[in-house]
Amino acid sequence: MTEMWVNMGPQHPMTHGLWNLRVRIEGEIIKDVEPEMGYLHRGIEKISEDRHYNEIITLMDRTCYVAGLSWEHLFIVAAEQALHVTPPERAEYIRVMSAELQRIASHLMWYSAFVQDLGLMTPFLYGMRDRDLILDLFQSYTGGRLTYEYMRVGGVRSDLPLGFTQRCRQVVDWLMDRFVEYDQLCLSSTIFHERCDGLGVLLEPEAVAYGVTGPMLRSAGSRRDLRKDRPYSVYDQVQFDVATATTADVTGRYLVRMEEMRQSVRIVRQCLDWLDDHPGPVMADHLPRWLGAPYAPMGNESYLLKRNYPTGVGLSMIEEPHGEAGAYVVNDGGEHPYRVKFRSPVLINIWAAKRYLPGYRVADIPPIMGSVDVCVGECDR
Amino acid sequence: MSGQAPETSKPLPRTTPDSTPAGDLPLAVVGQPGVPFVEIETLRAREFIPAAKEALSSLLKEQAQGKLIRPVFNWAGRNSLFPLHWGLACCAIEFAAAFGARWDAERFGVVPRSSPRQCDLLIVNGTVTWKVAHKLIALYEQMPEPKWAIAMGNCATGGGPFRTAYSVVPGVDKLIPVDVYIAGCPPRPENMLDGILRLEQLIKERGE
Amino acid sequence: MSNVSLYSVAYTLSSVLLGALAHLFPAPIHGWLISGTVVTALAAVIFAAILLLASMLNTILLIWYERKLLGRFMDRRGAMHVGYAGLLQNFADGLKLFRKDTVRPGQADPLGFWLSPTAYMVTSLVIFGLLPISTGWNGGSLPLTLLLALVIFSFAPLFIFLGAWASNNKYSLIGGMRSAAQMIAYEVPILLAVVAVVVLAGTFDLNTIVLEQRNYWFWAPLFLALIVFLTGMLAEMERIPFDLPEAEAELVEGWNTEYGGMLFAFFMLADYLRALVGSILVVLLFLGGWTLPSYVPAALTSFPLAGIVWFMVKTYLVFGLFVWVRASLPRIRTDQLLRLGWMRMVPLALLSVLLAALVVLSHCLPLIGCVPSMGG
Amino acid sequence: MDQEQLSAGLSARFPGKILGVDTFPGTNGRVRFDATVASDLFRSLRDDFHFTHLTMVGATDWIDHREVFYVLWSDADRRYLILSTDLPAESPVIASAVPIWPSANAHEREAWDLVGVKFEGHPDLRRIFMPEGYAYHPLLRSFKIHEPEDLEVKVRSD
Repeated sequence: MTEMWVNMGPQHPMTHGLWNLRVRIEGEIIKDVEPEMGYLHRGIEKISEDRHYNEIITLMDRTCYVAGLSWEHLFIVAAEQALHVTPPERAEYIRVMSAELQRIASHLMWYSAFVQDLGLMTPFLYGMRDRDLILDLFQSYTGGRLTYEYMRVGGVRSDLPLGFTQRCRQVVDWLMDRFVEYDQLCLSSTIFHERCDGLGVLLEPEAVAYGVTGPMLRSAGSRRDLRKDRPYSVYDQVQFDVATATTADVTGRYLVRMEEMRQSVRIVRQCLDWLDDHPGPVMADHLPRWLGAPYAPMGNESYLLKRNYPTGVGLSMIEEPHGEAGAYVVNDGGEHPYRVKFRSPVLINIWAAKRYLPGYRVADIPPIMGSVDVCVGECDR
Repeated sequence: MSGQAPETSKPLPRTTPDSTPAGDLPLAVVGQPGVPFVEIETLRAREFIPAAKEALSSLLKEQAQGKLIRPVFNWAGRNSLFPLHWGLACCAIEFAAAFGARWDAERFGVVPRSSPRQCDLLIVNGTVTWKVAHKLIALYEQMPEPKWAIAMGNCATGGGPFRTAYSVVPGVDKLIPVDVYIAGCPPRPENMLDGILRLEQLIKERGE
Repeated sequence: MSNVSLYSVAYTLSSVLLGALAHLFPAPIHGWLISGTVVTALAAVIFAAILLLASMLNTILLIWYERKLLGRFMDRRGAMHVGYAGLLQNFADGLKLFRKDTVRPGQADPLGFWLSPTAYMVTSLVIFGLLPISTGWNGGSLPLTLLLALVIFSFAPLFIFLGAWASNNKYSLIGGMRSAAQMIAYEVPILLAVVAVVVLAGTFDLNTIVLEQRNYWFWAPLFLALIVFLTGMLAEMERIPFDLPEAEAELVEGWNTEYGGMLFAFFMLADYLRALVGSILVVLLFLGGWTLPSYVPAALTSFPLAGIVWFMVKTYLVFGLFVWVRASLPRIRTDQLLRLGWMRMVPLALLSVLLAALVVLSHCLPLIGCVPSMGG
Repeated sequence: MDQEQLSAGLSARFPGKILGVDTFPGTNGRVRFDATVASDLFRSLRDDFHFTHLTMVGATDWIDHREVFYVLWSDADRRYLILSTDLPAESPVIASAVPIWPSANAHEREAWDLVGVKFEGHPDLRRIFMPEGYAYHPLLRSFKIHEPEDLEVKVRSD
C-alpha cells in the first residue's frame, strides 16, 4: 500500500473549526499526523495590551465562543489578583453558577458535534435544543446568547433578575431527564460501542507528559480537577464529585463529560440555594475610579486614567469545560495590562494527537477528534 | 406487444384524400383487444398549423427575452440555497444553532453541504485571518455559478472587535464579492435566517 | 377497471396522438402512421416515458417524505415554505441544480467523469421497467425478472468507482473504494435472502411471487431472510448506518465530493431511485405486493387502482422504516461493516435458505397461513 | 514541601544560579533562575521535586530584556510553581524543555512565533500561528497595532 498525506481542513466537516489535520495514511491506517493551527489567530493577546481591563472581557467571550463565561471567569480571577481587588461573595456565587451552566452548555455543544461525527443525526438536534434552554437563561441575566460581557473586575455587571432561580431550577431539572435520554441514544447502541470503545487511548502517564488536561485526562483515571485541587472562587463551598473513567478512550471521555454535566447541575442547585438566601451587592465597594462604573459616559475618558496604582501580576488557572485554562496578567501600573498570556487547553489537547491518533483508521479520526472537544477560538486566540 | 394491425369488431373507416378534403378527415384509431376504442373530434389542420406556429414563435420570443424560463429558474435558485458547511469562529456556533430544532433553517430549503461544488452560498461566519484568506478565495472559486456570499457578523463585515489585529482581514469583502451583510456579534440565528431571506429577495429583484 | 394495465394506457395514448398527427399528412403517410407497427412503437416510447415520469415523481416525493419524516424525528419541521408543506422544495432543488454550472476539475478524466453519473442514473431507472406494482401494471414480464433486476441493481458500484476514480480526488477515491467493497460484500447476503424467497415461491417472476403470497405473506416463514434483506438493502442504498462511502465526517462528501450541478443531482436522484427500488423489492418479496389479507373489508380493496394505492402505501411505510433507522443509528466503520457482511449476514442468509427449504419440504405452509395476522 | 525547602534544595543543587525565590499570587512561589542552567534545572524539578506537568510556557517583552516564564504543577503536592528567567533582548535563546516535558512543544513554538524567543534543542521550532515567512514577532512591544487602513496584505502563504 502506498502512503499518502491527506489534508483534513481547514474546511472539513471533521474539524469543527478552522484547523488542519495533516494525516499520513497507509491504506486506511494512520501513520502520522501533523496538526496545523493558526487559521483563527486573531491576536487577542496583542489587542489586550491596548484595552482597559473591563474591555478585555469583551474579547474573552470571543476567545472561546462555546464557553464565554468560563473564559471571563478565568481572566477576571487573574485580573483581580493583578489589581488587588476582592469581589463580594454573592458575585462569586453568581460566577460559579454561570461557569457551571456554561460547562453544561459547552458539553451539550460538544455532545451535538460529537454525535454528528458518529453519524447520529437526531441527538445533534436534541443537544442543540437543550443547549438553547441554557442560553435562554444566560440571555435573561446577561442579555447575550454567546457573548455576554457579564463579569467585571470586582464583581458582576448586574444581579440576577426576579424569578431567575425558579426558572433555572426548572431548566436543570428538565436537563437531568434529558441526560438519561442522551445515554439511551448513545450507550445503548451497539454501534456506538463498536465505534468508540478502545479508540484514541491516551493513558495517564502519557497524558501528563503531553500536558493533556480536562476530561481527556480524567478519562484516563486521573482525579485532577482544579476545582477540587486548588479551589478558586467559591468552589470550596460547594459539594461535588470529580467525574473520572478508567478506559482512557472515546467512550471514557463521553462518560466523563456526561457525569460532569450531572455534577454541574448539582453545583448549580447549591449556588441557587445560596443565592436565594443571601441577597447583597454584586460589585465590590471602593473600586478605583479608573476601573470604572460598568456604563461609562462616552467621550469623557479622563477619569479612566490610572494614577499611582500599585503594580501587580496575576496567574489564574481554572477548570474550563475543555481542560485547564490559564491566564497570566501583568499590571505595570498603566491603564492597560502590560502583558496578557493565556493557556489554551485545546491547543495542547489537539497537539497531543501526534500521540493518540497513529495506529487507528481514517474512519476513527472523527470520533477521536470529536472526543477532544475542539474550540479553535481559544486554541488560536 | 404485437405489431400487427388487429382485427376489430367495427370495420375500419378507410380514408383517402379523394373522398374527403384533408381538413375534414374523420379520425379513426386502431384499437387492440381489450383497449377501448377512441374517437376524437376532427382537427382542422389549416387553422392548426398557423396557430401552432404563432404560439411557438411567441414562446421562443419570450424565451429569448428571458420571460419564460428565467423566472422559473430564479424561483428555483432562490428557494434552494445550499450554504457551505464550514465554521470559522463564533458565528459558526449560531450558524449551527440556526439548523437546530428551534430555528430549523431547512424550512426555507437551506441545507448545508460539505463540498463547495454543491453549494450556492458561502456564509462567512466568523473572523477571517490572512492565513486563511486564500483558502476562502479558493473555496469561493470552487463553487459553481450562480453563487452568492453572505458576510455574517461584524468580523466578516468589517473586522469587528479584532479590526485592529495584525492577522485579521478587516472585512471579507476585500477578498470576495459579498451580497448581504448581517450585523451582530454574533448575529442571532433569526438574524442569519433574515439575512438569507433578504438574499432571496435580492435574487428575486435582480431576476438572475 | 381491473383490466386496465400500464401498457393499455400507453397504447391508448399512442393511438390518440398518432391519430391526431395523421390528419396533418396525406394518405400514404397517414395510413402508415396509424398502422399497428408505428402505434406499437410509439406506445412503447410513451410507456417508457410514463415509467420515467412516475419513477421521477415518486423519487422526488420520496425525498420530500424523508425530509419531513426526518424533521419530525428530530423535533423540527423540515422544508415547509416552498409549495404547500414544502412539496415543491425538491423541484426547486432539482431545477437549481439543473441550471448550475457543472465544473469538471482540471485533472479529472472527462469520459469517466461524465459517464459515471449518467450510467448510474440510467441503470437505476431501467430497474423500474421490471418491477410490477399491480396486476398488469408492469413493463416486461420475463421469467427471470427478479434476477435481472438484481443484476442491474448491482451495476452501481462499477459506476460509483468509475466516477470516484475519474474525479481525481483523494476523498472521492477512498469513498469509491469503500463503496465498491461494501456493495459487493452485501450482494451475497441479499441474493441468498432472495434465494430463500425463490425456494418458497418456486419462480423468479415477480408477478408470480406476489401471487404465491395470496395465502400468507413471505415475511412470516422467512423472517430471517427479511432481516438480512433489509440490512443488505440499507448497505446497498448507502444509508445510515452504512453510509460510509459518503461519511460526511471524514470524507467530505465521499465519492461525489467533486460533483456539482446536474451531475450531482443525477447521483442524488439515483440514490433515491435505488432506495425506492429497495423498498419496492421488500414489498414484493416479503409483504405481499399489492395484495391485502383476506380479512380486510372488501371496500378497501375494490376501489379503482386499489392495488397500486396499497402497493405505494406499503412501499412508503418500508421506506419510513429506513428513515427511522437513519434517524436513530450511528454510522459504523468499514472493517466492521465488511465483517458484519461476511461473518454475520452470509451465514444468516444461508440459514434462511435452509429454513425456506425445510418449510417447503415439511408442507407446513397451511399452518402458517392459519395465523390471520400474517396475511392471506 | 514549602517555599523555603524548595529554595534551599534548589540553591544547594545549583549554587549561584538561583537568583531568588519570591511569592507569587495564585501559586506557591516564583523561582528566578539563570538561563544557563535551564536544562538541568528542569530535569531536577521533574525528577527530584515531582513537577510532572508543564502547564504553560510564555514570554514577555520588557524592551530591554525578555522574560520567559514556566508554570509547573506537581500532582503529588497539588501546587503550582513559576519559573522565570531573563534573556537579553538581542539574543533571546534558552534551552528547550521539550526533552523533559513533551507538552512544551506547542508552547515553545508559540513563544517563538509571537515573542521571538529561540528554544535550543526544540525538535520542530516553526511558527505555529502566523504563516511561515511572516516577518515579525507580533507580541514584541516594538510591533505597533495598525489601523486596518494602513495594513497591507503582507501575508499570502501557500
